[in-house]
Amino acid sequence: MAAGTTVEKLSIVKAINASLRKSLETDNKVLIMGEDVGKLGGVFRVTDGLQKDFGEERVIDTPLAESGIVGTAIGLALRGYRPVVEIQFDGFVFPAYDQIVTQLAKMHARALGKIKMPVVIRIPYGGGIGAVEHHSESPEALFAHVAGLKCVSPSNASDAYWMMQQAIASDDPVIYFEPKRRYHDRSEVNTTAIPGPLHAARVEVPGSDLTLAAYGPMVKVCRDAAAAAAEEGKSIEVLDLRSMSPIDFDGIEASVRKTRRLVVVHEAPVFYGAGAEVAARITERCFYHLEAPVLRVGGYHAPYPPSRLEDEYLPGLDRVLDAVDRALAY
Amino acid sequence: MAAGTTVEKLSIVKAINASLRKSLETDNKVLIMGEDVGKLGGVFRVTDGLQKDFGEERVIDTPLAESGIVGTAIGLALRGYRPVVEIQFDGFVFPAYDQIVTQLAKMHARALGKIKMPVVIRIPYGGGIGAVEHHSESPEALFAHVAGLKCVSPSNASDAYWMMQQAIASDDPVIYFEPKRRYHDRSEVNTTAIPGPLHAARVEVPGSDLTLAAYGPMVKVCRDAAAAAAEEGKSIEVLDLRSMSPIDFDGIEASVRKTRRLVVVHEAPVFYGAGAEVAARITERCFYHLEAPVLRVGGYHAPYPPSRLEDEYLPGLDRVLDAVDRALAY
Amino acid sequence: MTVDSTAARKPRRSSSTKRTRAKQPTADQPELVQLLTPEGERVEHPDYSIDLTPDELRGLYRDMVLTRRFDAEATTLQRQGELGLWASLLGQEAAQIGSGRALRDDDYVFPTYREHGVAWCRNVDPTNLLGMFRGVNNGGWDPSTNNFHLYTIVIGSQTLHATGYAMGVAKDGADSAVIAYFGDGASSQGDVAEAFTFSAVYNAPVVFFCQNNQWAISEPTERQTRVPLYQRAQGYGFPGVRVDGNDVLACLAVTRAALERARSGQGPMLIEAFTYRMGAHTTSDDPTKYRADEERELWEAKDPILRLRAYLAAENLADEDFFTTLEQESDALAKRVRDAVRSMPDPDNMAIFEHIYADGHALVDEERAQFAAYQASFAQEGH
Amino acid sequence: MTVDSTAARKPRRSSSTKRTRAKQPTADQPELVQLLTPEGERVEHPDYSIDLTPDELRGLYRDMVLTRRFDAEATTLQRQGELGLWASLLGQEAAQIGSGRALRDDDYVFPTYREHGVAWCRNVDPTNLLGMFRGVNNGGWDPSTNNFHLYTIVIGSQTLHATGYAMGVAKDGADSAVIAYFGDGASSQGDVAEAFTFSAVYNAPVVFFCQNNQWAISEPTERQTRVPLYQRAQGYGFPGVRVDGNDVLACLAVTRAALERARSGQGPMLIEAFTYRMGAHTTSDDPTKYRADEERELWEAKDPILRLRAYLAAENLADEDFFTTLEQESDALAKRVRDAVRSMPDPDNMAIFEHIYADGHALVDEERAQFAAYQASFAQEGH
Ligand SMILES: Cc1ncc(C[n+]2csc(CCOP(=O)(O)OP(=O)(O)O)c2C)c(N)n1
Ligand SMILES: Cc1ncc(C[n+]2csc(CCOP(=O)(O)OP(=O)(O)O)c2C)c(N)n1
Ligand SMILES: [Mg+2]
Ligand SMILES: [Mg+2]
Repeated sequence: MAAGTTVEKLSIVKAINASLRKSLETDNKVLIMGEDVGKLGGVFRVTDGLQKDFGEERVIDTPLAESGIVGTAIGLALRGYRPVVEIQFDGFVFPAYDQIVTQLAKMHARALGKIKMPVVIRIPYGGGIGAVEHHSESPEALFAHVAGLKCVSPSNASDAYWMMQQAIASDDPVIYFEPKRRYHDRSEVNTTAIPGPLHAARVEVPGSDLTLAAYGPMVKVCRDAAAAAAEEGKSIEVLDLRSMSPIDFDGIEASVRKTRRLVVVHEAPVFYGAGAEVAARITERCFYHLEAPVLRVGGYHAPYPPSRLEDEYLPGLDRVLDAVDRALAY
Repeated sequence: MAAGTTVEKLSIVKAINASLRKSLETDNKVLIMGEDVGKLGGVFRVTDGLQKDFGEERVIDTPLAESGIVGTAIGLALRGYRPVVEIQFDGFVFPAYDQIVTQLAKMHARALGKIKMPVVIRIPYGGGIGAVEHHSESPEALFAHVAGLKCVSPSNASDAYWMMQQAIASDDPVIYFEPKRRYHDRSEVNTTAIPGPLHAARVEVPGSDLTLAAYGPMVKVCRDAAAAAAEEGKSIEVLDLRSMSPIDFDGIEASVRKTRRLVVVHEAPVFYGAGAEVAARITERCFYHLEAPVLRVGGYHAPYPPSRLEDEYLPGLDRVLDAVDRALAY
Repeated sequence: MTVDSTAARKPRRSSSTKRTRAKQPTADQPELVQLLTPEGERVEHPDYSIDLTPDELRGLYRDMVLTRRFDAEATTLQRQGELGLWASLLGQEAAQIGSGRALRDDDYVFPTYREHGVAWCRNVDPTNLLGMFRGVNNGGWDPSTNNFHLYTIVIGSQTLHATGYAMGVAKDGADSAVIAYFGDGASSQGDVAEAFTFSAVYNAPVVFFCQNNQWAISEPTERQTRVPLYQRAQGYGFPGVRVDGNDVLACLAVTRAALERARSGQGPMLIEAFTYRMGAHTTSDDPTKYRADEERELWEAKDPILRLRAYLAAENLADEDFFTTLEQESDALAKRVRDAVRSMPDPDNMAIFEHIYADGHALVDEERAQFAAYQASFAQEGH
Repeated sequence: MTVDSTAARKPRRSSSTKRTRAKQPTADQPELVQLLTPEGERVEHPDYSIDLTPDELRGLYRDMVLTRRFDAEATTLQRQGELGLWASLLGQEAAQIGSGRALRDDDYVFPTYREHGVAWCRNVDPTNLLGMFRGVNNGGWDPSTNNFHLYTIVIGSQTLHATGYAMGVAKDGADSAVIAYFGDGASSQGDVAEAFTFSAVYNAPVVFFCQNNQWAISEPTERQTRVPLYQRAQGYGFPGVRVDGNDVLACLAVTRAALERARSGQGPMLIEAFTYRMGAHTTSDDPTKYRADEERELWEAKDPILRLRAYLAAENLADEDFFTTLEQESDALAKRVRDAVRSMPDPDNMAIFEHIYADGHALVDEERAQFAAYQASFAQEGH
């Protein structure tokens, strides 16, 4: 390891916290805004200690109104600030949807580039934490469809740290989806490394028989599936997409040209989900290379169920392996 | 024609108006709500004359607040009413998005079926009318992705009439997308016929070499494309999907098994759009039947452009024919 | 119970001396409608009065005690892992029982997720409330059975549903009223403002009942407003009033008046019940991160149950027997709830696909069938 | 121009006799700050006064006349097919020029789609405003050049942007102020209520300037509120005032005071400018469907330009020369706008793919390349 590098084992929560802290330190235009982000440090403690150290002017508890949070963040960005906004849970982003879709996403284009909108919207998303309604959803497709927004999701602490740095540095609005059920998973973070591009997919596990593409909380499931499949002699490549808009189609294509089979996995409902976009485009790009149709594993066309049913609803190891088997059977 | 049938040539605007009128007459629980739906009859005159004939208690001008419109419609539905809500333009549905997605869509499930939500949301949508920002968008994917909602779009006056009758009769929330640039296209409406199912696709033009699937305003473009292709000796089948949630995959599959090629056309951005869902699922269902990848023609990943550019942005005859040629070239 | 109603009325003080003491509006503590002081003394208010029989007074006491006991049991059940979460109403019993007992059967209630006391008044079986906190459903009861809508989690949404429902009541020419509960935090949501606008414009018979429990999770009410919340109504053209939310009599009297007003065609009204969330926001919350113990102690002195108990005792409106019986009733309720929760079955897996649509949806049918086949494949493998 | 400033001040009436006449608040016509009557008489107001030089007075007149002329020209251009749409400000010149001239350069404006007069005061080139109505862009100017934000079409949204911007101003310790324009219809949007809440809680230096032009397309203001709109502010903890929106002096005085208030750290304020939309909502609208001609006639008698002209004339503050020169200036402006619009080029097709992201997006690059290739294929076919 080179001299001066700093490697630490961090949970995703701590990695995001460290990343926010770093940005607050290095750029006095960076602000943290949201419900309960101050003294409480957010309901997941992602902003823990930040208000104490940077004050109420930089780490701002807001009124309970998501449209207001995003709308005022837009105004602050117009004034030269770089707000990082927290939406408390996935299911509570919708009151802000109008401001995000009609204002935040379109302001740069409306001004023919003369305005920039460096706003990050953090959304803890996804299920698996035994929560009540509205606390377990995966709404990323509803943002990725909208031009002007970028959507990313880290699957590990290192990405959590660096992708947040890059999201804050970006002059475009970035919706940063935090895989809340992985918040306490720990892995190594090198806070002095030079990160790769924000929107590139990464080969998480190399393999040759089939590609599993996932992002956020599902990367771990796919890694486990690859390990299980390996025991049966199947070589599965796992791609961590990392970005849902843009999607690194070149990266997926490269993998699929090699493996000739693709299964896309996400928690969000399959219907009109990210898997559809990946399947459609990769099929077009790799029509003569695919030995099986691109299969999708994801949520059903159903409201996220009460928590006692979520293990059945969420794509787990078995459902992923079932899809792998079906794809390999072609 | 059977005795007692009534066939009239109507524009889509007039057909919807007639359908609303019929429902107001036959079911006193039906209400019309929205901005300017009263004396003005809506900015497109879809509700013209209804307040005059049914009074302010049934045809209700609302305050200028879309969340309030949908939220109170939900309350009225709980009280036993069947509100038909108008959103003035596609781009103005987003303030109501939270009420639609977190409340309207989920109320039936939340109550384990003990509540029904017979609310119709009418949205004039799509471009081609030379309008300013927010007046030309096609947001259907943002609703179709959400379980609990149904999404339909008529392409002609007869469907406009009957699908509205069926949407109002449905105990589920239906988002009824009105192809605003076709509002004044006239065609025959038989107001005494027995309509087919609300969510079934219909073969608009039969053909054998390739299937063009579209809905709403794009059906006409596809019909024109089929006619143009016919002159070159290509036999194109045009499917009017009519429903974006559910999608009649059986109907599409049947067509594609015959033609072996599919192009999906919509105005909405291709990225994460309905075409992706159709392509992914039909490829899975028809993997060994497809001679070409499913191609998609639609909007770019860009905000809907200023009107002087919309002809370039919108999928027109040439772009559809280009895709047809590309698909046939496989 | 032998205290007759004459006895009940006798000890009420004449208003003149007490009134001064009861309310001394200051800039940050504006007028608060109060009929029972924290010490349990009956006071009069010029605009709101109430006349209750001993039975009724004991009834209110009983409601509050049983609600608190149910709530405590639910908190325990959460700690034991039987519930995933619980949102305690501890401290807000008077606001909920007072307003809940003001309702007529034909009135309709739109609660948040914390209105266990109101649910009690509506005869909703307490175990019904626990389904969503246990994770077996997202509500699940039939609102029309008790005119008590499902708990709503998305802050503020239900105020618009209430307004729409009330518009329907008015359209029907019925003389029912509707009540919408929400919190101090919710007052910031655009939906609540739109509910104010719609209800005012259509003169809908709806009462907005805001429980200002001083906190929205970790945020004090000053993060939501810089003037007392009840004043919000004025600018929308209807009256607002602040009531001592720990005074069950005042809550009952004020809500009754507001409902009556709504019924008689005078439109909406806002009630701000000034109260306190004695516990954590939910069982997931840790209030030590953001508020001082002393604050809680100050409010403990204003406990809604203690003050009514003091009054009942001072005026001889309830004997030992009453309290003993109630204690037993409480234990029985706790046991019933405990047993019911523990035996609450997990939903069948196929329930994922149920009740998404009333009229069906082809994709749901397809996914249901696939899921069933997939599950069956395991059963077969298991052979 | 020879009238000196002494002359200008001399004819001002003493306030006592006039004041009574100027404002007679009634239930449905509450107090209206007025400094110039419809007949062009100067009156005093106890809270708001103004002291303008003849130059300044003529300047206001000139602003209103030129704005109206520009607006009329735009309407004509729409009829001729040069614009797709136009939203006329006819009748609202005083509200816009009065408030616009109250601003300092470092103040920041958040307009709706109708603030052509305010844009004029900010030195925004009028032709810039026409791009979106012609359909060549969706705004396109750089807001920071004149501290004049892009037109916002989604009703109410900009009030939150203004609030956020003002929060930033306060954070910077700057003494600028921000002004957010919106309509009577917009007052119903949740976003506007949230802007009130945020600005009050953070004490942001923002002035909410509501032009109540009596109509939101076809809906009269009674569809939005049952009390005067300026009263809305009170419940959020800041002052509201209703000003005669057709009185440019009153609009200037009141806005100046509100901005000064904001600058000095006293937080937000709401101004309701009571005015009238003399024309259609936009060129797509047909007001004969929903309102009577008589109403328009009533308001014509209150025309903002005529009353200032009457005042200038009565007080000898402007001579024929002034009016003739202004007429010529108007014609020149109209011609300039006409020529500029007619020669406004259509955007290049490739503009579809420009400025979607500041930092680029792979899919946009891919689609841009595909589009270019597709277009090139036609060029080749054309060969
Ligand atoms: C739209 C929305 N945003 C955020 C949340 C998360 N949340 C749940 S309760 C709560 C605080 C509510 O405070 P208040 O309205 O005062 O009610 P209380 O909990 O005090 O009864 C928050 C922020 C939510 N449920 N809905
Ligand atoms: C969110 C939203 N809903 C609906 C519309 C359509 N619309 C445009 S202007 C308008 C009326 C606005 O009235 P008001 O706020 O009084 O402003 P005015 O046009 O009178 O200046 C409506 C309904 C819109 N632009 N945005
Ligand atoms: Mg609270
Ligand atoms: Mg208006």
